[in-house]
Amino acid sequence: MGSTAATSGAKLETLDRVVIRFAGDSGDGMQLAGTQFTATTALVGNDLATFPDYPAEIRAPAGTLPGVSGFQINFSSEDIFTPGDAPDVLVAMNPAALKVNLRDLKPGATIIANVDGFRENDLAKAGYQTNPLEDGSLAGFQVIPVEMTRLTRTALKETGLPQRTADRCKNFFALGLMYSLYSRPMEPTLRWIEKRFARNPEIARANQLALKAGYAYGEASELFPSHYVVPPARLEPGTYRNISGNSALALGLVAATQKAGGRMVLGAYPITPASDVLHELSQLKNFGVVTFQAEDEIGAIGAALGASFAGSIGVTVTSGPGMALKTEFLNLAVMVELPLVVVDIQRAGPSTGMPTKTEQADLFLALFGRPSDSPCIVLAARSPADCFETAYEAVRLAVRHMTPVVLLSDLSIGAGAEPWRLPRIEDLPDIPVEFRTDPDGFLPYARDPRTLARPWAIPGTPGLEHRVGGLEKSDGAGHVSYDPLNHERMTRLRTEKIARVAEDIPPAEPFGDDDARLLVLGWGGTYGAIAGAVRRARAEGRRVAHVHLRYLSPFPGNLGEILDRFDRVLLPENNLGQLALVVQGRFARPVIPLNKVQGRPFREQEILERILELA
Amino acid sequence: MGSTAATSGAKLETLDRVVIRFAGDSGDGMQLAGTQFTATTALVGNDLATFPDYPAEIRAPAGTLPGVSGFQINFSSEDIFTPGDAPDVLVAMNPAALKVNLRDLKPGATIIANVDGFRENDLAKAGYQTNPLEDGSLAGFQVIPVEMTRLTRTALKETGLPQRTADRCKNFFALGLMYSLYSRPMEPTLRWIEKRFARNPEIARANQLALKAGYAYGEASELFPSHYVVPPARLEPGTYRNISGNSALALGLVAATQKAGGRMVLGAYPITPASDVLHELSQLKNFGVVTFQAEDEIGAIGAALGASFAGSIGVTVTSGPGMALKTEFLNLAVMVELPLVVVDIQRAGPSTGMPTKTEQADLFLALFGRPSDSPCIVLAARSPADCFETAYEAVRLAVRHMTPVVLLSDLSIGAGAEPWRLPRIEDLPDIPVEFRTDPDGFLPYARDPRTLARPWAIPGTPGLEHRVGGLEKSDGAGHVSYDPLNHERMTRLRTEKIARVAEDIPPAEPFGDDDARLLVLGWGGTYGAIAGAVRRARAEGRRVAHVHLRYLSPFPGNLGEILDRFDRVLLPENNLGQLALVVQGRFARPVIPLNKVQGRPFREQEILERILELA
Amino acid sequence: MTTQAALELTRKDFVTDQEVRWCPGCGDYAVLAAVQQVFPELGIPRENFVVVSGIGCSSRFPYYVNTYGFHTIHGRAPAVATGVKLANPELSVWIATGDGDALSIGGNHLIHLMRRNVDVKILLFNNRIYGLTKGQYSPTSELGKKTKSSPYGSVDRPFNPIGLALGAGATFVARTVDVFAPHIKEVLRQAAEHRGTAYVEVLQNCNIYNDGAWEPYREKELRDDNLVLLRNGEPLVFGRERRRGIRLGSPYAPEVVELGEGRSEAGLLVHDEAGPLAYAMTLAEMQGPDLPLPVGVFRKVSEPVFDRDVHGQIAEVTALKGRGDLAKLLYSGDLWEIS
Amino acid sequence: MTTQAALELTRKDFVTDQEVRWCPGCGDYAVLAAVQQVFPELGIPRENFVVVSGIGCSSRFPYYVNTYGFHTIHGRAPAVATGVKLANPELSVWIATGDGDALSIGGNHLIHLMRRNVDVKILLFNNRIYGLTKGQYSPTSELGKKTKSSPYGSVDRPFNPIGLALGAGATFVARTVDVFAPHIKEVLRQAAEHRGTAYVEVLQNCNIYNDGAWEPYREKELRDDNLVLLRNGEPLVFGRERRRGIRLGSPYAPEVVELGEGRSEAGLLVHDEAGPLAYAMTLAEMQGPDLPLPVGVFRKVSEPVFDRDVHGQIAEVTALKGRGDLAKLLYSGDLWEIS
Ligand SMILES: Cc1ncc(C[n+]2csc(CCOP(=O)(O)OP(=O)(O)O)c2C)c(N)n1
Ligand SMILES: Cc1ncc(C[n+]2csc(CCOP(=O)(O)OP(=O)(O)O)c2C)c(N)n1
Ligand code: SF4
Ligand code: SF4
Ligand SMILES: [Mg+2]
Ligand SMILES: [Mg+2]
Repeated sequence: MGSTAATSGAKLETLDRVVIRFAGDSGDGMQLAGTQFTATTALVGNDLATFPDYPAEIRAPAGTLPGVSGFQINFSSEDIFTPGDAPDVLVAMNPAALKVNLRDLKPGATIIANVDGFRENDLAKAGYQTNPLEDGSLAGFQVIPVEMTRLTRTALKETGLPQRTADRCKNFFALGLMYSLYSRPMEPTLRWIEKRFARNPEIARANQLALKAGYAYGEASELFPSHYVVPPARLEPGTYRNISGNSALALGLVAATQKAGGRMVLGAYPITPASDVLHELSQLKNFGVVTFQAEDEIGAIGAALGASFAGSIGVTVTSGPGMALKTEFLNLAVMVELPLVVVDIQRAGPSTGMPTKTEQADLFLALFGRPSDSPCIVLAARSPADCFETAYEAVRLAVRHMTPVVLLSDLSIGAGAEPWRLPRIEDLPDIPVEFRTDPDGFLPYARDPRTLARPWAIPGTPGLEHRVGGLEKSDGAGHVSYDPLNHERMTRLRTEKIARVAEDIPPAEPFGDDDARLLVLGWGGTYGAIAGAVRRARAEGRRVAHVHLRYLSPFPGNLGEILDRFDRVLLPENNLGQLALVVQGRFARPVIPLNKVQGRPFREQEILERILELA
Repeated sequence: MGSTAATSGAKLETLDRVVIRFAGDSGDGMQLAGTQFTATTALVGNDLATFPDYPAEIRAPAGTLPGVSGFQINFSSEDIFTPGDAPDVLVAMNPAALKVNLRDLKPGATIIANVDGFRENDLAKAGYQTNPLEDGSLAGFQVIPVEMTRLTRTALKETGLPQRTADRCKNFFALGLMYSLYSRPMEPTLRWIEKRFARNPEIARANQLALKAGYAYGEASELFPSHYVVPPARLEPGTYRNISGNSALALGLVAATQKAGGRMVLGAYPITPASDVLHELSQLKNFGVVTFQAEDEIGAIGAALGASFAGSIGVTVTSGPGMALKTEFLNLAVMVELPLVVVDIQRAGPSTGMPTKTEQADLFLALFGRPSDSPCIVLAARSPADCFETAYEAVRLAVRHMTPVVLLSDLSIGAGAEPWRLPRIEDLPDIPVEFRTDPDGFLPYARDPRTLARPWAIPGTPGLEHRVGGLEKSDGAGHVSYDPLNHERMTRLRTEKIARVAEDIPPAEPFGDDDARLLVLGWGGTYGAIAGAVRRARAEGRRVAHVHLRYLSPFPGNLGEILDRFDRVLLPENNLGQLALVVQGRFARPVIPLNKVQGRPFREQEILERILELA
Repeated sequence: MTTQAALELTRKDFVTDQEVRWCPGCGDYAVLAAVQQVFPELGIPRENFVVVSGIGCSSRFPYYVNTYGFHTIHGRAPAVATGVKLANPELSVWIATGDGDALSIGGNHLIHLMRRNVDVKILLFNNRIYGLTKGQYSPTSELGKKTKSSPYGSVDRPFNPIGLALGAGATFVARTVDVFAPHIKEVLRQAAEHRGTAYVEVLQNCNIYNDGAWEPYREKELRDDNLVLLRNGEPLVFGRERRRGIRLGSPYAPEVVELGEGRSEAGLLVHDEAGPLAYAMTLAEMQGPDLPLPVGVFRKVSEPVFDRDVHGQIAEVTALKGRGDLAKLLYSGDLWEIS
Repeated sequence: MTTQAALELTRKDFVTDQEVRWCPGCGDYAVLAAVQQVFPELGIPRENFVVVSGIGCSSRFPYYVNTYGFHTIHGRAPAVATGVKLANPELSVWIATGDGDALSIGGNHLIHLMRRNVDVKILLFNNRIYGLTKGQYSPTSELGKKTKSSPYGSVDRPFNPIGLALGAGATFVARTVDVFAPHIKEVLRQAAEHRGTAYVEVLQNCNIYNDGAWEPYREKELRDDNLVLLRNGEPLVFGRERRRGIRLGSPYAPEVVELGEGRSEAGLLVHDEAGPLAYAMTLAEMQGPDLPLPVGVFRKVSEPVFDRDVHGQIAEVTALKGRGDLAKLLYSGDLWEIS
């Protein structure tokens, strides 16, 4: 952290990492301010991660606590793994936004408040008796009151816009101010406004004026003695794009479909937070993607499975309550051994739970939530950009091993975003699809000797007419069979087929110290917090290693051996210990669970503290 | 085993245990012969266990392999735990019955065949090229050919009945023959026939004649040099009744409802092998039982839960595929904390699987098959008669702990039967039900300090109007809450509530040798085979103990401590190791799984062999 | 069931302390207000009401009505409501549901509820959109509708919600409009009185994701010309000055005729709530631009009521066999003694 | 799609090597025979047929037809069939289902399939009982029916399966009888030709658990007096000597009139497959003892076909935007380079 003079005359300090949260009423345009700040920050070359925090209600009454909408960005000159533990800076457009977010702030954090939003009735709506900006209750923070509404109106006077319209521009004022404080250029946003509001040049101009006014205010005002610089990060060379997990997941599915040379049929029923994937794919009709909004989640997976039977890549996407409904069809998919990708964007449960909050507690359901012995592949994505690769891998494995694959993502990585280094199309792994065409010696349940996969023989192929179904099938011929020994053989074959997938996936690779005695084991969306915590612990001289599992069924072949190398295994999860039970069950050795079930991800700090106790 | 002269002049041998299987075409009346033999055997004072083996098809073509229907009875002067490993005697009415059952027989077993059923086209239908009774292929067995059809016709000549009608009586001929061979009285069956065919005295008489003819043939024919006696067993004093698991389960539910002084609402959708419970309860309308045949399994559990909300004991009963559909509602039941009993009569899966075959592979589903952390009580019945107690206990725990309870039974114990020592009504445990009525200080999610159960406050009670639902609720008040710490608190409370049930259930009690180093751990329908095997191993001088779990969630509080006492834990299951994974996961110690997935229960022998290897 | 306490209830007794969380301007508010006004008039004690819902904006309803309430899971309210009635047929059970909740995921339970004629009242908030999940098309959305999940226009033919109910054998079928306060209250009252399932489709505006979907029927100036009010025993007359009527041109072909100036109402279709199903279907098929949209009670017929008959049968069997004796039940069949 | 190979198909080509496992005398045999006779006549290559079913005796159907087949799970055949059509609209997709499978657990998928008008043909084997589970009442069983699960008589009002389909907006609705071979074949042919969902209710006898349920319509001697054959464009005439007709007494009230001896067929209802929905509902409501039961095609109308439109839209969008370029898709939005 260095410091020099800014152009504005203010002190210019260099920081290596900053967490900012924009917060206001749903109507205040905070998501927009946040995404613009993100885009510009990416162009400046920082590593970053973001997370939007929408209200649970569609349109809660303006100014109330449930109506608060937030957007957090963590940006840095170093590697970044999460949207950040606790904000350094809160931009609060009204008292409700202050109240909701206050407890998350870092001690001593800066609060930039739009004082014009703190009128008496605003305070009342948020349940404040007195004005927190004035009553001394924020003593532990650095409060900077800014008359954003008034200043925006002044700046926009010349436009002659009605006041209500002008007031809507104040998010750009706030954005401009932050650009100034963190030394970011305005140009990308000015250009974006122009394009976005091309059909409405008046509004475009007003937003640009507000942005510039905010920036100018930041430069000129004595309220900001320090300005900051966060230098570019050393990211791997390549072309980057900022992406949310749900978008990355959709693109991963499309990329795999294209590589497989086929058609994807997505059966889906809207549900928060998975609907975005449906929306995204519905746009891509010219990419061999058929989207089907079914009458319910059962119809959705049924159609996906029917499509797989007919030779498409069947996909369905949902979240907890919808996943619950897919149980019976997933069980059928295991029996008929067809490729199928079932995506579960996990949210806080059980039952309806907290639909707009995150959790990673559907692991049990994915692994065990079917009648009888019913094995399938289970994968989990670890970060927004990783959703691309994991989705791609899900399709590859489903097709190669003729099996349903459950892909677990979660709300935090699905809605969160980070820079994604774009792969080169030609570097994507091949996904060879071979439909059986030769009637000679065709048996629907004959198996590939290596993978144990059965042939994919699709309707329309002469001579391969055959029947599949949920009744037990005779090995090879696939006729209905009640033979006791056949049932045992088939049950074991289904299990062995999934076990053998371990030969087709990379071994687990611990990151960190070879001689560590503590391993932190994780899966899914805890990746960022664990990776960050492990780096910080090592920076503090602790010896610790990290394994993060993408493959949960089957586990990587070397997992047992890796576990054996460590005295202690710490297993942080956003549930009450689901992987912990499975690892103990599988390897009959104890692990140390660390659980958080609050509808939000771990903070690095929470994991770090436990590591420091154990390593 | 002693031997003396029978009245018939034949040698009279004393046996301590015999397994007989009656087998014929579905139309041959084998179930009837079997149940009559059972009833008489019970009256004679043997311990016994039975199992019917129906064909999968409703009415497969007569004489074909899929059309074979069987009934097995194991009876003894000692304690009996299972319907028996391998039959000592097979009564085969046709070639298909012989073919299907042959491989199950004990080496050297007796085959009593109705030669009249072995005509050329009968053989063809069963796929025999030559007559097995004559071609020497049965050399390893003792084959006794009897012209049952002809002898029956002769005996019935005087009745003047048409031949087809007369032929239908040949099952009674076979039964009479077996009564003679095993020294059982004909009177109970003669009386039963009279009652059963009261409206059709001609048929009654014909059946009685056939029975007597079979008996006489057994006494007179030189074909049977030996007759047998199986002396009465030393059973606990009391009143006994032979009962199937599904009937016992229905009665257990009714008894608990009556004891609780309430109404039961059963929501069910027919499914093999659970429909019997629905049928049974549908008869009992004068016992406070409402049965509702819903449109599907989701509607069934939904209605049961609605009934629980309104103050009834909500029950639903199903099997694998139906259980899969109840996932989402069960998750809601966990959230709203209402009493609910969900019965799963397990059958072979996955998917439609083998609906008429047994398995115990829905344990994962019961324990883990719901989104998020979603704990509930899981119980398993161990034998036909135990279904009564376990069902009773399910209701008691559901009501006391305000939670859904999953009760696992399976096809083998549901359809199997054994003598049941009837409880005295006054000995049944109390099931106190206290509906909240006092509005003072009422909070829907306030908790009993001991059990953590919330109050049961039912519609119709003035002043307690409140709303429940699937969204996360604030501790105490039960308002919708997105508060992070509240969610963690509630998640842990739900878990703790179930954990505390351990204080309300008996500790696990090992049977067998105190100083054993091998423990056989089991659950559910493997009880009979394990108990038998353990007794046999001990009889052979091995030191071994047995714990059989009724409580699978939570485990009995002392289970960990018990496991610690043994070097080795053998865990036989009719699945690929589900409880094994859970025990390892819970106690982080290895167990030795023994798995059989053939749609039929273990034989004692299979478990015994493994015990002998390990103890 | 009418007690003194019940008769003294007022609107306020049915208001909860929970803040109502619908978007400002949402049509759901008006329906809530109507329900809170009608419930106290029904002579039913407050504690005997149960409001059951699924999931959706409209399914938040129970939280705002100070009775017993159960916010269940998506589409399953009819199942839970049936269970409530089976447990206690004395309760007055109401379902609040949306076009997605009832007609998409919940379609099966809905048609079976109506088939059985369980004594439950259904308020179906039809806004032709999935509100809570932020705007996807629903089974009542029109062909070609562009939504988040149909960016190029929906190719899903919609249901006719009235037609579906009629096909399923519903015994009480009605339609009303969120903002048409006197009408909605009148329909609710009739639904409450009906013995059996009462199905009430409410045309509801979602001003966020599907604003204006029902404009011709909601706007005061347009309404009279676009709606025909069904009144039992009265001819089908509509229009601002009630100058237009509906008659059958040929069998099954309703058409508009101008009235007044000598042309009487003779020959017009006269509404019969208990008429043949096919007649109700003619009404269900009526819609713009050529015909006005009917609102009111399409059909109201008396049929066996499921929950009543279930309990009736129990009473009968009990009368016949006597109240079940547990000891006798257990100690039945072939018994034997071991001593 | 008509190829030489397709034209040379015979009944035998559609017979599998699996032993048929229905009870001797079951009505399903006749339907199977009819299908095996009609399929080869349709000019569709054998490999392009897919038979999808749920669970039940009738749902065993696919195992006996030598085409592609999928014996899915209880009630869900419509979902799977929709997926098959979305993956490959060239296939001829048929559903075999029972009254329990289609109308009880599968009701929702069924009505949505018909609403969307997916190009799938449905054979609904209505035996008014759950066969495979050994005899419980179904949603088409009559009130009062005694079965294993209703020992004191069912109190569940049944569906009218034709009415339900009409209410759901089905575009092709027909009824036929298992043993009425020429009729069933004729109906199957028409179903095959229809573009969109074709719904065919087959009155089927379960001689084990519900023998005689359709006796008046199956027995040769009774049939003619109890059934009226619907023929498009022809008046509704029936009876052994075709001496009875149906006319509307008053609107919506069909009645029987005696013909012959001077009384002509004028004034009788003339069947119109494409008539108003309400007319079809009148037919759906017709039943004994006063009226004959209609068999044949109740309704056949041309409406948008879902799978065709889904793929049509894809083609349109592709024509407009060009075939998707994966690289362009990934490399879009705000990009930046790190070097
Ligand atoms: C099983 C399940 N699937 C999906 C969802 C997501 N979901 C919640 S409400 C809803 C649709 C709401 O539409 P509608 O019933 O019309 O109610 P509205 O919000 O329009 O009032 C959906 C799809 C869910 N909660 N549960
Ligand atoms: C999810 C599920 N629930 C229940 C069953 C049991 N089951 C199988 S077939 C059937 C009903 C069959 O009736 P129907 O569809 O009328 O066919 P039928 O046997 O009469 O031809 C039922 C309830 C099942 N297989 N799966
Ligand atoms: S989204 Fe629409 S339906 Fe939902 S509360 Fe808002 S306005 Fe009402
Ligand atoms: S039970 Fe009935 S429907 Fe099933 S095969 Fe037998 S006769 Fe046919
Ligand atoms: Mg809606
Ligand atoms: Mg049927």
